[in-house]
Formats: sequence, structure tokens, C-alpha cells
Amino acid sequence: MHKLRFATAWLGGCSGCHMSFLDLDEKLIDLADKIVLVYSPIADVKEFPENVDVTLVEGAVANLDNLKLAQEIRARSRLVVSFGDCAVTGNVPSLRNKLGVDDLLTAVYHEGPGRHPTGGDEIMPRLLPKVLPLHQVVKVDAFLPGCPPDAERIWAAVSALLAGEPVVLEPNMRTFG
Amino acid sequence: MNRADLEAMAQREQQRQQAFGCRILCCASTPCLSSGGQAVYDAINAVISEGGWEAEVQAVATGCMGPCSHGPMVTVQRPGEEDVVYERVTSDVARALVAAHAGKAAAVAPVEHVMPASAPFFAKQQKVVLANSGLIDPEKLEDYVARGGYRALAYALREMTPEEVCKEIIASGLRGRGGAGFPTGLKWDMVRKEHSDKKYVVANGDEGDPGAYMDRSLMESDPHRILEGMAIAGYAVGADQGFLYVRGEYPVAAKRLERAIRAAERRGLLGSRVLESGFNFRIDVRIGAGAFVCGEETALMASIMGHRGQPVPRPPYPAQSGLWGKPTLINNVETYGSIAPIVENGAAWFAEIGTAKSKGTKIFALAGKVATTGLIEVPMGISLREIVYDIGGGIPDGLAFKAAQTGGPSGGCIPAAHLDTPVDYESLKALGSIMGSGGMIIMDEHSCMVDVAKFFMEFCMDESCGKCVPCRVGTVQMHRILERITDGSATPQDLATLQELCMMVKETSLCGLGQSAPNPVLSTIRYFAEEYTAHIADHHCPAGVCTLEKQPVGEWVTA
Amino acid sequence: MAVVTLTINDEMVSAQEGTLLLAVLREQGIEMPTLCHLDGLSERGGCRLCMVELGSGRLQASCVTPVQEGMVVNTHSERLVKYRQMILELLFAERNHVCAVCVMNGHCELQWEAAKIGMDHVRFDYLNPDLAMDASHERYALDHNRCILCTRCVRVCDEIEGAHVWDVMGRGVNSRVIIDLNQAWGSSQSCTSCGKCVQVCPTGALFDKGATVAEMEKQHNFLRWILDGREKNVWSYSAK
Amino acid sequence: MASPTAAVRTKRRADDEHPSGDPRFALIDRTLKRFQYQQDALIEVLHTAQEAFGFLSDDLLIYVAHQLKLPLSWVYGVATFYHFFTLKPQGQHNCIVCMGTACYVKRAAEIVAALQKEYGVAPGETTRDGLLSLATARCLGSCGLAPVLVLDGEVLPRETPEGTLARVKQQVG
Repeated sequence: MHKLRFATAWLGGCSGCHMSFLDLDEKLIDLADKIVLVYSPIADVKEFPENVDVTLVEGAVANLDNLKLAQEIRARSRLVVSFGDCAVTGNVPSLRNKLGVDDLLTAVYHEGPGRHPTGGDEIMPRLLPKVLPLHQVVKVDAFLPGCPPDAERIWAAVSALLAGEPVVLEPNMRTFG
Repeated sequence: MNRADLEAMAQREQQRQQAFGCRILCCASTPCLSSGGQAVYDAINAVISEGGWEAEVQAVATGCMGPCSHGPMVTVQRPGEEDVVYERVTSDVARALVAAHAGKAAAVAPVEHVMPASAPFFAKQQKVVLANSGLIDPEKLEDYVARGGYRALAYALREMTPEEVCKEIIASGLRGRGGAGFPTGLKWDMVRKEHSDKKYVVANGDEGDPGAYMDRSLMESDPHRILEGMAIAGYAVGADQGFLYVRGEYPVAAKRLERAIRAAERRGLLGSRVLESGFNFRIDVRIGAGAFVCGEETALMASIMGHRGQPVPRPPYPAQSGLWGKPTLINNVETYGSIAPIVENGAAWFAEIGTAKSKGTKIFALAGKVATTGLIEVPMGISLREIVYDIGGGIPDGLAFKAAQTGGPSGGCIPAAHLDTPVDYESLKALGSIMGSGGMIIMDEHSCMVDVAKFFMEFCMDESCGKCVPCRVGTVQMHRILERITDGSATPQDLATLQELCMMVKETSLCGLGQSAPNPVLSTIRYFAEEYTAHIADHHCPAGVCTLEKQPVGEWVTA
Repeated sequence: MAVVTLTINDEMVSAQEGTLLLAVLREQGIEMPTLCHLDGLSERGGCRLCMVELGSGRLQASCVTPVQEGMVVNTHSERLVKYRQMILELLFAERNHVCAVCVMNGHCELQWEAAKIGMDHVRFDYLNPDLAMDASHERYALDHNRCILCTRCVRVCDEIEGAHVWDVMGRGVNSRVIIDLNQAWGSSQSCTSCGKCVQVCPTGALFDKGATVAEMEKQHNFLRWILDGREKNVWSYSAK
Repeated sequence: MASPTAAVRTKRRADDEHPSGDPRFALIDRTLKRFQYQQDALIEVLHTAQEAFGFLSDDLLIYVAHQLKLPLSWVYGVATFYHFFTLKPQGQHNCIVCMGTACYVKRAAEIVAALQKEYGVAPGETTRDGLLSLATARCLGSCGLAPVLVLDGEVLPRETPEGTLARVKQQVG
């Protein structure tokens, strides 16, 4: 049986969506039969591989590294899914958007102790002027809202993806938050 | 005052004017005053008093004569002779022309400043509403009466029933000059048929389109004509109270209207028992406070009642439930300006002018990149080409005509390919623009159409009242996308989203402001799509206006 | 009163003349999305979600449109569904509606309307305005970041409580609900602290102090209670 | 000693006056009386108040609200809806650049940019020293003379960025 080449990625987010993914519990075993996990924060892979069937992307696009990875994912995946509210809406990371990047860095780093990264150096990637949802940067094929999406939602979406069907969630499974 | 007194007043004033051998009319409207018109008027008066010619020569400060970019304008009238119009008059020119026309000195008229009556600017125009503008002192009731003023009101009150007045207006084919073009007579008849203890007549003088000043000029140049039109309307629909809503930016117009109302009331032409009939009609001026949306009739009424100028959904229409819940007739001031001539000359006369569906004349404020800018009144159905090239004198600096923008932020741009289109309600609508209130901005090759669309969208965004979501937020989002197109950060997807947004805002907004806000975008996409794609795909602004200094997000990684 | 017959989604329906279309649609069990409408308050016609397509193809907000004889109504055409989604997208983009950290998460009308209609992402720029919170009142708080300008608070305060503490200032996208002279809520002398505005607010813009994420729930059956009492001298608890 | 009638008379006169003794309130009262304290005259009254005081302070809005017996939020909502009313004090000099279509097409935006750069003040704002208020207008209705601006009440036609700057510097310093 052909196994789907499956990936999950983590951009600007708290990893809560990945935690929720692990809440699939025993379903993870079913899933393991049907997919090959080719890239994920929970797997030690450095490069995003070629020819991926489905990638779930957690987190918003907050900096240039996020942007680069998002573009790689898009170029190498057949289906890209915005996984959780940060990827779908920008969510909590985007709360910084009403501040300018300079003000933000000053408030977070410069006014505190320690080194003063400016972004774009070896300490920290350059921040984008605004945190963006994934679909404003690359084309996204399906949206899985929730903060985090609970295991039930994730399973509903993943089952559809495994079956090669479009992801259509029930209203109570597609609320933000 | 009754009808005979009115006639006597007219004759007295005519005789008084004819007694002067020479009348010198100086335009004292805003454009001419800001080009030095006051100094000209002072110089003329000085020459008259120096020469001791007060008995033979009369200087009159009048309203607008039309070719504003050629101001200050002066017209010389001598009995039995054709009027002579002078342009770009300075104090020296003024002194010379007074001396020459007063015939007292051997002075030679400054002929190089004469604008011949045969000039296309004048020859192609037909003045109905503006018939008195520039020829009378707007602050003198007698001047208006001498030219037949209030005769139509007297006739209507004495010879016609309200129903007959409405029928006459219907028969004339007059349509609303505020922009939408609803048949005026039908509106009147609807209000007339409503049963109510109280009805109102409202004149919309809240001219808000940037680039339009027809209403200001009419209110400043011939205030009584509007009052007379409103009074006839009041009689026709059974109202005893009128409101004239004047834009806050037009203090001179408001002041002249107030004075005109008081003068008319003193003479019994307004107020109780108008012209000794049983008809009572009061008019009050209300000053707007700077909100474009108040040109929308329900928002305007909210503003008259002292509220935030936010529109309310129609129906009910103002004709059924308007000011304070009473039947209310609202027309543009230019519409009221057409009433007296129709009653005076008959519906058939008016219906002769114009096209099959658009009757009469329309005033336009011709502005932008044309040789002669100013105020013009033309018969409906005249071609755009005649307006631009004959009346306006073509595009200066040897540049090519690119587009004419009509209807302001609710209208659209008409490209060169349609220069021969007749200017009437239906033809303009078919081209994706509208007649609008009468702003007409001519653009040459140096105008970027995306930038123009952005300009209008910014206007609509600022002027949105905020009540309904599509207009409040949709205009902001449309403006954002246009900004991205002009700064270089747009993607092809943005153009598709922009078009979708336009359709949604157009179809779902609560009032006319939101419903028409996408028009400038839709019309420029329709005729100048290649300019949009040049910005997005080639990072190039064909007119050289946009800076395009940014890139789309996707290109930041490589940048 | 006369009865009129109209066609709703290809079905003949009769209704009392003069009734507002939205009420008739709801009577028929048709799910209509609304935000500014609230039974018991005057109609505003501002959110445009309840728009329907009339026979002529024209769109009209059903909350302010009286039924008419022979009216042909379509409530869920493809165009309407698309437009409703876009309107919700516009609302989500306008202010900072971060559901995950909102007191009304799970109980919010805006959140639920989006889920029902399938608006699962926003294509427009988030405007991210810099908006204040007002926690100066002893019992309630106001968060402009969540406000959708439905003006239910303004209307309930004026029409039911009769205090007219609230109004809207500015215009367009810069409109804000205000208290008295745009002052801190706690300093208002006209506010009766009745809390009606809080209960009718569809989002987390108005909430009880002390409520944390997802804890705030609202109920507005007091509106029927008061209005029935006022208009009919009848006070009866309803289950809902 | 003053007679009792005189005392009453003095008192009555004091009653007519605003507690602050500012005679400009009499102008507002005149408009209020002209409209018989009708609530729908709110905009007219605000016009008078702004004309008399230059801007609408909170105190003025409260005064108008009390006189017309309107809620404060209503008055504030109306005052902030219309562009014409300003709730901030204005500068000694003011310069309004027309941004109507005709002026825009003739590059009025460059004039605004030049003034903004020179005086460090955005349209709608006043310089820190209170010397100059810069504003843009929707359309001044003098499209034949585009681009147009109004400097301290005087309409200036056919302006250029350099010409305007020179003129404003001369007037404002």
C-alpha cells in the first residue's frame, strides 16, 4: 500500500497545535500505518524534503526564516494545510502588529538585560514588519482553525486528507479560538 | 405684493437700468475674486467717480460668468449693442475699458482682452439655469425681478392647481440633477398625493464631489432662482416649510441665500400669503458641517434634524416619511433652478432641449487638463468631444486626452475611444460612469488611472459614515489593495480580490455612497486594465506617477 | 390586518402585511445570520448579513424590509453566501478579534456566525488598529478591539434603560462607541450600571470584570421581559 | 445703600451671563434663542460655538448639551462626525490645501508634502509652537484655479510647492 508522505511544520506559534496532534492518542497508531512522517519538529530532520503529499503548518509567518520555510513547504508539498489559529489568522503572535518592529525590539530586548539583537543577525532572524497568516504568503489548500484545534478536529481533517477528500468541517469544528 | 406689483417692480428696475448708457458687470464670485477681481471692481468704481459718470455708468458686482480660469471677468452692456466680455482683466485694463465704453474719452478699448461672443466657449453653451448668472447682482432682488424673476411663481399660484404644476414638471421630462436622474415630476406627484398635516421641501446644496462647484456658483450667482423653484415645489406638493441645506464650505452662498430669503419675505414673495395668495411658505437655511455622505438624502435629513449624518435604509422613502416622519420632497438646487423656466416657458419648450430621455440642460464644472476651465451649461446630448475640444479648448501643452472623469467619487472615467458619446444619463451609465452632479475632470497622459482610482477610494474611505460594514471596512480594504498596486507590492491575486470586493461593496452597502464607491475602480479596470497589469506584472507605471518602491511579500526572501 | 403571500426559496408563504421579512424568515425556520439585529431593539440594517435576494436580483437587508404581496425572496443564493462570508472577513480584519484570548470565546455571536457560514480564513489585510481598553468601571469593562459597531449597546441604553449613556463618535473605520463625552466609563455620571449594554453585546467588547478567557456568557431575555411588561403589562419568565 | 430693586436687577443680569463671565457665551445663547432651544438646532449651535471659541472644548460641549437638554454622548457623537468641527485648539495661522480632484490632478499633494516637510506637521495638526495649523480640504469649489489653497482666509490660486512655501514662510515665519 502506498503511504502518504506526511509532514508537519512549526512557524511562529507555541507548539500547542503539535501537542494537540499528539492527543490523537491511539489514532496515532492507525495513522502510522498510513503515512510516512518525512518532516516534523518531533522528528529530527533538518531539511524540508521533496515530494511531500500533505504538510500541516502550525504557526504564523513572523520572520524571514518562517517565510523561507513556508515557501519551501509550498514548493515541495502537494497539499498545504494551515494548522491552528496562528497559521490561519495570525492569532496571538499577531498581537504585536500594532507596534512597529523597532518599538517591539526595544520593549522586549533593549530595555531588558543581556544582548540586544536587532534581527537579521546570528542571534535572531529578521522580523517581518507584520506577522502574517500563512495564506497571505503562500497558497493554502485547507484551513484547520482552533487554538489549538482539538484532537477530534484534527482527526476529522486528517481523515479527509488521507481519503483524498476535501477538508470540510462541521460548523462546531471550525470555530476560531 | 401681488402679481401687478411684481410686474411694476420689474418695469421700474428695467427702466432704471436702461437709463444708464453703460453697465459694467464685474464677476465677484470666488474664482475671480481670488484672481484679483476685487481690485478690478474697485478700479472701475474709481474711474467712474473720477470722471463723475455715476449717472451714465453703473458698475455691478455679479455672479459667475463661466470661464473661471480666464478671470477676472468683466462684461460691458450698452443698450442696443451686443455685450462685450473681457477676460484676464487687471486694474489697468479695467480703467481703459471703462474710459472707452463710457465714451467720454478718446480711449481705445483693450481689444486684446476681449473674449468674442462667437468663441466656442460661449457659442456651444445654452443657458437655462444659469441664464441670470453673471448678469445680475445676486444680492439685489430687483435685478432678479427685472429679468422676469418670480413671474413663474406668480403664474403657478394664480393659474395652475398643484396637480397641474406636477403634471407640467412630469411633461417637461426634467430629471434629478443631483446625479441619479430620477424623474422630478414623479417625485413631486408622490409627495403631493401623500396625506399629511405637514410636508417639507428640501433643497440639497451639499455639493460634496471634489471637483464640482456648479451648485455653489448657482447659489452665489442667482439665489432667488432656487428660492422661486422651491416655492413652486412647495405649492405643488402642499408644503409650507422649506430647508435649504448648504455645504459648510460655502459661507458666501449661505449668506447670499439668507439675504435673498429675507428680501423675498419682506416683499411678500415668501412667508405668509405669498403674492397675496392663500399659500404660505417659509424657507430656512441649514449649514452643513463637512460630510460628503450628507449629499445622500436620508443622511441629509438626519443632519437637518441635528443628528449624525448617517443614512437610514429605504423604503420608506422621504416622499412617504422624511423629516420628522413627514412626507418630504428633496431635490438638488440645480433641479430647483430649472423649475421657473419650465413653468414660465412651458414643458414643451424644455422638452425640446436635450435627448429623448434626458431633457434640458446640465451644468458642468469643467476642470483639470483643459485650456479653459470653468462653469458651463450645455444641452443634454452634446458630445464629450465638443465639451473638451470646443468649449474647453482642448488639452494644453500638446498632450493627448486620456480620460474624462464624471460623477466624482461615485462616477467613472471615460476613455478617448468614447469621446463622441452623447452626454446624457443613459449613455454615461452604459459607459460605467454616471452623470453625477456635474463635476467633469479632464485628464491627460500624465494621469495614472490606478492612482486616480486610489484617490477616489481614499475619499470614500474618509467619507464613509461607518454605519454598514461593507462600506466602512470594504473601502479601507479596497484602498489598501490600490495602495499595494501603486507601491509595487501587489500580486495578481490582489487584482482579483479587488474586483470581488468591488462587486460586494456595490451590491450590499446601505446607501448610495457605498454602492457607488467602487465605480471609479471598476471603470478604470474596464478601460485601463493594461495600466493595472503594468503596475503589478511589470513593476511599471505608464504615466510615471507611481513610485513602485516595494516588492510583494513573496519576494522579500530573495531581496 | 391584511395577509400577503410571498415566495421564499420557491415556497409560498403567507404573512401579516407590514411584518419585517427577517421575522417571517425566522418563523419559517430559515437560519438567517444577524449581528446588529436583536429582537426587542430598533432595527439598524448595518451589518448586512441578513441580506436576501429579491426577485429583481436586488439585495435588501431583510431586517428592515417589510413583506409585500408577491415578493419573491431567495435567502441563500451562491452570491449571498459569498457576500456574507466576505462581510465577516471584513469584520474580522477590522479590529483585533483574537478569539483564543477572548472572554467570549465559545459564546461569541461573531465567532459562531463565521463558523456557521464557513468563513475559515480572512483574505484581507488585518488592520491591527491600536485600540484601548476601558476598565475604569467598577463592574464592567470595554474592549474596543472586539467591538463590531453593531450599536446594540447604544440602542439598549437609549431605548430600554432610557439613559443614552452610549453613542458613536467619529465616522467610517474610525468610529468608536463612547460613554458620555468620550470619557472613562468609571467617571460617567449618567451610567446607571444596569449592565444591559454588557448583556446585549454580541462579542467580547463589553464584559463583566473578572471574567477570563471563555468565561463570559450573556443572556438577553430581559429584553422581552421588560418590553412585554411595558407594552402589555405582562411579565412572564420564558424558558429560553 | 442700593435699593432692593437694583439688587434684583444686578442679579438678573448676572444670571444671563455664563458663570465664567466669558461674553462669547452670549453669542451661543443668541443662536439658542433664535432656534427656541430646539434640539434639532444642535449643528447650528455648534457652528456658532466654534466660530466664537475657535474650537469645541469639553466645557463648551457640556454647555451646549445642557442648554439643549441632550445627552453628552449624543453631542459628542455629532461634533466628531462632521469634519468642520474641531475639538482641538487651532494654530495662530492656518493653511488649508485643497485636495479636490482638479487640484489633485494638478499635483496638490506635492504642496502638502512640502509644507509637511518644512513644518513637521501632518494635515489636520498644529505645530508644537501653535503657530501653524495645516489642513486639507475636500474641494474648495475653485477648480478653475487649481491647485488652490487658503492661507489665513485668503484664497491663493495656481500654487506651486516652492511658491507656497515662500508665501507661508513670509506670513508665518
